Amino acid sequence: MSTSNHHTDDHLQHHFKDEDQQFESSKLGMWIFLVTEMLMFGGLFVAYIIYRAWHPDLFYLAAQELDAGLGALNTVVLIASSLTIALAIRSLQLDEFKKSIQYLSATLVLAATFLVIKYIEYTDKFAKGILPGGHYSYEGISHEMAANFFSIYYLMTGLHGIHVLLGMGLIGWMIIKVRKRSVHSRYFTPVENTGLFWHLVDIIWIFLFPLLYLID
Amino acid sequence: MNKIIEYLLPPQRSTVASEVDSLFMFINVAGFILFAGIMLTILIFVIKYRRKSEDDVTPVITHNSLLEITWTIIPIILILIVFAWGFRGFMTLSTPPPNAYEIQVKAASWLWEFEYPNGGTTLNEVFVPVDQPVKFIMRSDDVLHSLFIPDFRVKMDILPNRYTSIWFEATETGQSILYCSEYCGSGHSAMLATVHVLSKQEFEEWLETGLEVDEDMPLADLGRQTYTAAGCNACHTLDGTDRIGPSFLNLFGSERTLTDGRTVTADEDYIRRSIIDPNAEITAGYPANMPSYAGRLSDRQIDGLIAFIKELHD
Amino acid sequence: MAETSKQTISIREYPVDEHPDKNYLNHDKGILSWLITLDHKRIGLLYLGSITFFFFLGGVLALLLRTELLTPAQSILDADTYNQIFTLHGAIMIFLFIIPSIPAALGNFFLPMMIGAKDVAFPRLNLASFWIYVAGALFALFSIVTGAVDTGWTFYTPYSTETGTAVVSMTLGVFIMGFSSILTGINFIVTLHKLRSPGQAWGKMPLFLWSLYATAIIQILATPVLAITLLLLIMERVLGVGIFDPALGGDPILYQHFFWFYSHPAVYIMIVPAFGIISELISVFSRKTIFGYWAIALSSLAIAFIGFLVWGHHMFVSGQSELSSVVFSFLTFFVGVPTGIKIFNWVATLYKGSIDLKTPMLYALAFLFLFTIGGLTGIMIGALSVNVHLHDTYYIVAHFHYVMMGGTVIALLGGIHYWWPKMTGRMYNEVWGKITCAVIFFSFNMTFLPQFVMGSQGMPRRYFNYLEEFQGLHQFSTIGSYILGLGFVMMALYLAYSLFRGPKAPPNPWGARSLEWMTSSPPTHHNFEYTPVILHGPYDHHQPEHEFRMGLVSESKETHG
Amino acid sequence: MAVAGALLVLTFLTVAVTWIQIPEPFNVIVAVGIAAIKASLVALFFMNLVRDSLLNRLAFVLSFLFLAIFVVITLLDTLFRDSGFPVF
Ligand code: HEA
Ligand code: HEA
Ligand code: HEC
Ligand code: CUA
Ligand SMILES: [Cu+2]
Repeated sequence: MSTSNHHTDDHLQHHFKDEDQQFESSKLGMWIFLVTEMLMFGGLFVAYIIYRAWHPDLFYLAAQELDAGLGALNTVVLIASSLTIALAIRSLQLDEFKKSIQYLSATLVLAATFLVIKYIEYTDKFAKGILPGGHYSYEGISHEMAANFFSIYYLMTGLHGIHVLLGMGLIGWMIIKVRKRSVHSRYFTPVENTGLFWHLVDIIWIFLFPLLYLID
Repeated sequence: MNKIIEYLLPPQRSTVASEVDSLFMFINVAGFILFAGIMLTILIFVIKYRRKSEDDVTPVITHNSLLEITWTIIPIILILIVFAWGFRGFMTLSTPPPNAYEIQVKAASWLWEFEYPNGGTTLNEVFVPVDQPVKFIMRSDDVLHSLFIPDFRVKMDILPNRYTSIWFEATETGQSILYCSEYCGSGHSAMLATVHVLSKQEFEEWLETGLEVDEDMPLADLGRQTYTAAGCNACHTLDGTDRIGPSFLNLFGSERTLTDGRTVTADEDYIRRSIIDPNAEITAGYPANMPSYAGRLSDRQIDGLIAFIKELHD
Repeated sequence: MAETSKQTISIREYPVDEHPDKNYLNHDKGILSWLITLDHKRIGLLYLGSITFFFFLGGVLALLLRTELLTPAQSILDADTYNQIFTLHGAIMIFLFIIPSIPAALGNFFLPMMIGAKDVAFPRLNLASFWIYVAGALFALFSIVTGAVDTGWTFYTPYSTETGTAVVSMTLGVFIMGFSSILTGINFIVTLHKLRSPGQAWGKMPLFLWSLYATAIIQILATPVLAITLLLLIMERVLGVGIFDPALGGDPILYQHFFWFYSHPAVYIMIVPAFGIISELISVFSRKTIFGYWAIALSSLAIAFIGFLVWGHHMFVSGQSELSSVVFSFLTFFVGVPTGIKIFNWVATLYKGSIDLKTPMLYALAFLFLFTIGGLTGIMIGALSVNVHLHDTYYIVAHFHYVMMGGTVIALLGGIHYWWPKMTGRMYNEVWGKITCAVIFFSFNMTFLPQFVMGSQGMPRRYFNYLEEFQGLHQFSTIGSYILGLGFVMMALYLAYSLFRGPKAPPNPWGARSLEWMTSSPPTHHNFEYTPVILHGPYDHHQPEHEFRMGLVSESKETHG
Repeated sequence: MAVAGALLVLTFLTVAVTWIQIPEPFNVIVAVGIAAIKASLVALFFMNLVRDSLLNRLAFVLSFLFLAIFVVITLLDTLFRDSGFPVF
């Protein structure tokens, strides 16, 4: 980055005193970023809660349309991916680059699986005419506000899906970084932060799953 | 003091007004004393402790817990008073007495429609009896509006998906202005109505006769009257300038180009259609936001409007 | 990190090189070196330039509004244009000017310097935040070209989902700018936690930094909710999702909750940094230790916290439940307590001081005057029954101009004058400074005092036409606003003059004690050529100045191990 | 960092809990409660909050606190819309 870099370690930016300070700073930064993510999703959760409090019957009826099996499967997939990325970080901290890449790739595959399952769910809904908002045309739910439930459903899972995509991008990038050995046991901040992000994506799904799929 | 109240606030014409005003004045006075105290202290300090030389030395005073506590407690006491007082007034404002006379209010962009228990309606003016609680049950046709009568110190938003209500009890006869105070688009500042407070007897009489349109009036006069009473003037001028809709000047008989490309002549039929179902044919260059007057104007009133518009040529 | 390590460290005084050949302004040359700079000082100036531009733009729009309001009926604008102009005025002033103003401009410049750091924790994010801001601003301006927005800066549904104007690009612009605000917030929090110089405990941080810290917390907690709100609004228009639009089964009041959950805390994003500036000014220009350091520092956090509990006071007559109105009103008043604590502590600081009425100090005093009026009228409209009468009238307009213009903008002007020598290396003209301050102060009152009267008499806001009886007051206000404009033109002139002809500034023209004054004016590229060590508090005017210029003797031995 | 094994077990545990949960008729609180437990497990172990600095933990807790504020106060409106004036 900046001009006068008299330090030996090329990851240390000039305005930091030492590696520790830099690592802690990025990690704190990442955590605060996660806070903003949670509040952003939080807005949708609030909308969800309000509408559910207003129309419990709607949520019950509409949730029947969702495939809890696929949802549960996706939960497993995401939790597994959370585990693999945690293991990837651990391997990296031990300088086991090969293993780390394997774990990261596994995470990537799991994330892709998640999206494929989501894709199946979406196409299935679309085929029935369950589309977000004004495009909704499904007749199978006898509730006048059925479209609203699915609006919330699509917004929540859609925003989450975008985060999964972002996470996949980050993980892919981390694989390249590990390949190039530009991260290692003394400097693994980017991977660590990617991991944090990915776990958050997992946590959000952990809440989405029972709230959207398991209503009885 | 009363002079100040009279200057700052509109006349008190409802039962709640004086309660609201007294809190208003309390906060003004208490606030002013606080404010003047603070400013005076600053002024004194600034004069007394002006820098005398570049080598001034100042004492090291870091804090004083007693002072801190004082100026925490006193404001807390004040705000509790203000809260309780405001709460009481609000309670009055939001609990209509059970015997209130009910009037249905419908707000639309940009006119007011008032419907009385006997089924009669008025546009942009409302008649209420004095010394009698009146409750407005309000609903909007489109976006948010808000009904605000400064003389009565009442205000409430009007929503398209629910009923809201306000109530008041007028204390003197006369006219008061009613504003729309929630921003609702081009005609927001033209969305006014008049509240006529009548004595009980006059009100009864008005209910009998006033709701009927004066059928004997010459058509064009009736049209001119309806033009303001129904709020056409909010959107249509008579002098050729555009407001929200096209001006009525030289309208009759002219060729109108519609958004779908057709041209039509503005004859009697066209004008009637424009009033009853305005969004069926939209004149090019204007928004499709004229409200429909179907059911709001009598046939004769529409005839009157047509006759009135016919005369407008320069 | 803050705590000094256990090894003994040796420190010595580093004298200031008064006018070094190389400073941050001429360190790199060329436009590009500015546009991609990672230097927090230059980014601060980029922000300062942008917000000045938008302030003038918003101000010119305001003058148009005021001109239209000279007469009760239509004069120079038609209704739709008027509506678009007040929307743009509000949106520009709020999202493009006042939210980034103090934190992103002055904060960026001085936060690292005041803690003796070379930069903020994430310089690249900092630059990104500036460009995100620019991108957002472009979207917002684009909306003017594509038909302008006429919803009011609050974008209330369902009007905003129905009106045919460019609501999507405007809200998208605001959405994007939200991220810029979030990034600045993250950067500040991390920098303050992790990059403070040795010896700078939390209790030795200048109060400006405490206020920026509190602001940053609000920024990261509230802004994401604005983001999701606007996203929902956009989806409402694009897909018709029906969460806020009653025509689709949604609830317009829910929109208002979402909007104010951000926008009320946002008013503290605007004012709390201003409080910070005032703390600096009052102490420095009375050459006295600040009175009640901790009370002032912690009250910022208290305001930030309570600020999250009161958003519904904008909705007393919206149709929300009476219960929540009562709760919101109750909580609202409690913001007044920590704010009052600040004001009283500032006044107490003046006691037995050595008060020097330089231009920045005049602004500080003007702030105390105007903001107290604005704040006390806030209490007025927080009272339930009175709010019913005053809501959406010019009383509200006057209230928020008193706090935003009379509070934040006046403090910003004070801050700009105070730090002008440091940022530019030049002194402005003191006489013109004082005259202009007086002009602005009087014309401001002339513009907005009558609006309180109009408002309580019942003049609704966002009205393009009005009743004849208000004409006198409106005209008075309009004339005031013209003089106000004149004041700003005067300021622009003498400040521009000082850039080229002003006398060179010494490192510490005001005899201040905080770190940014312990280096040259303008500062060098790295702020300090050594690692500063803080021995005294930032307001310890009784300690000799040279003891504030201490630094570690040899930096390289300081690494861990 | 010898938590890897424990993590695996916990994962299966949480998943298993999900499966048992479906037939359960008594619902929202249980569902959300379990989700909360699962989330805290992820946060504490995967995200290593157990060993993280106080500040990072605080950040995590704060976001929930403010979300709670948002929800609760908004519900004060939406649940009590038509119930008229509260009588104390
Ligand atoms: C910088 C911005 C800023 C600030 C700091 C404030 C500060 C406050 N505001 Fe303001 N407000 C706005 C910007 C701001 N506001 C805006 C933009 C709007 C309108 C938005 C729109 O609709 O377009 C608005 C609207 C607004 C409303 C809604 C009005 C309506 O639409 O009906 C209310 C109601 O409660 C309110 C209250 C308050 C209160 C109680 C404070 C308090 O924080 C004030 C605290 C300060 C003091 C109290 C003074 C100092 C204290 C003392 C001297 C001690 C003694 C004090 C006591 C005894 C209490 N404000
Ligand atoms: C930071 C916030 C801020 C600031 C500083 C201002 C500043 C001003 N505002 Fe604004 N205002 C708002 C925020 C702000 N406003 C908001 C949020 C609204 C609500 C919008 C809504 O309802 O949605 C509003 C609404 C509002 C209204 C109400 C409109 C209505 O309801 O119908 C009015 C009317 O008088 C007004 C006037 C002014 C004036 C005269 C100034 C003056 O103080 C401006 C002073 C500045 C200048 C005069 C510029 C000086 C420069 C020149 C003249 C030189 C030009 C030079 C070059 C081009 C190089 N404002
Ligand atoms: C809310 C604003 C508004 C109000 C109130 C309103 N109009 Fe209009 N009017 C419009 C607009 C906009 C148009 C043009 C678009 C269209 O043709 O519908 C229009 C069109 C018309 C036309 C057709 C003119 C043409 O150019 O062909 C007539 C006739 C008319 N209005 C009569 C009336 C009468 C009579 C009233 C009152 C009883 C009235 N309007 C009230 C907004 C309004
Ligand atoms: Cu209707 Cu404003
Ligand atoms: Cu507020």
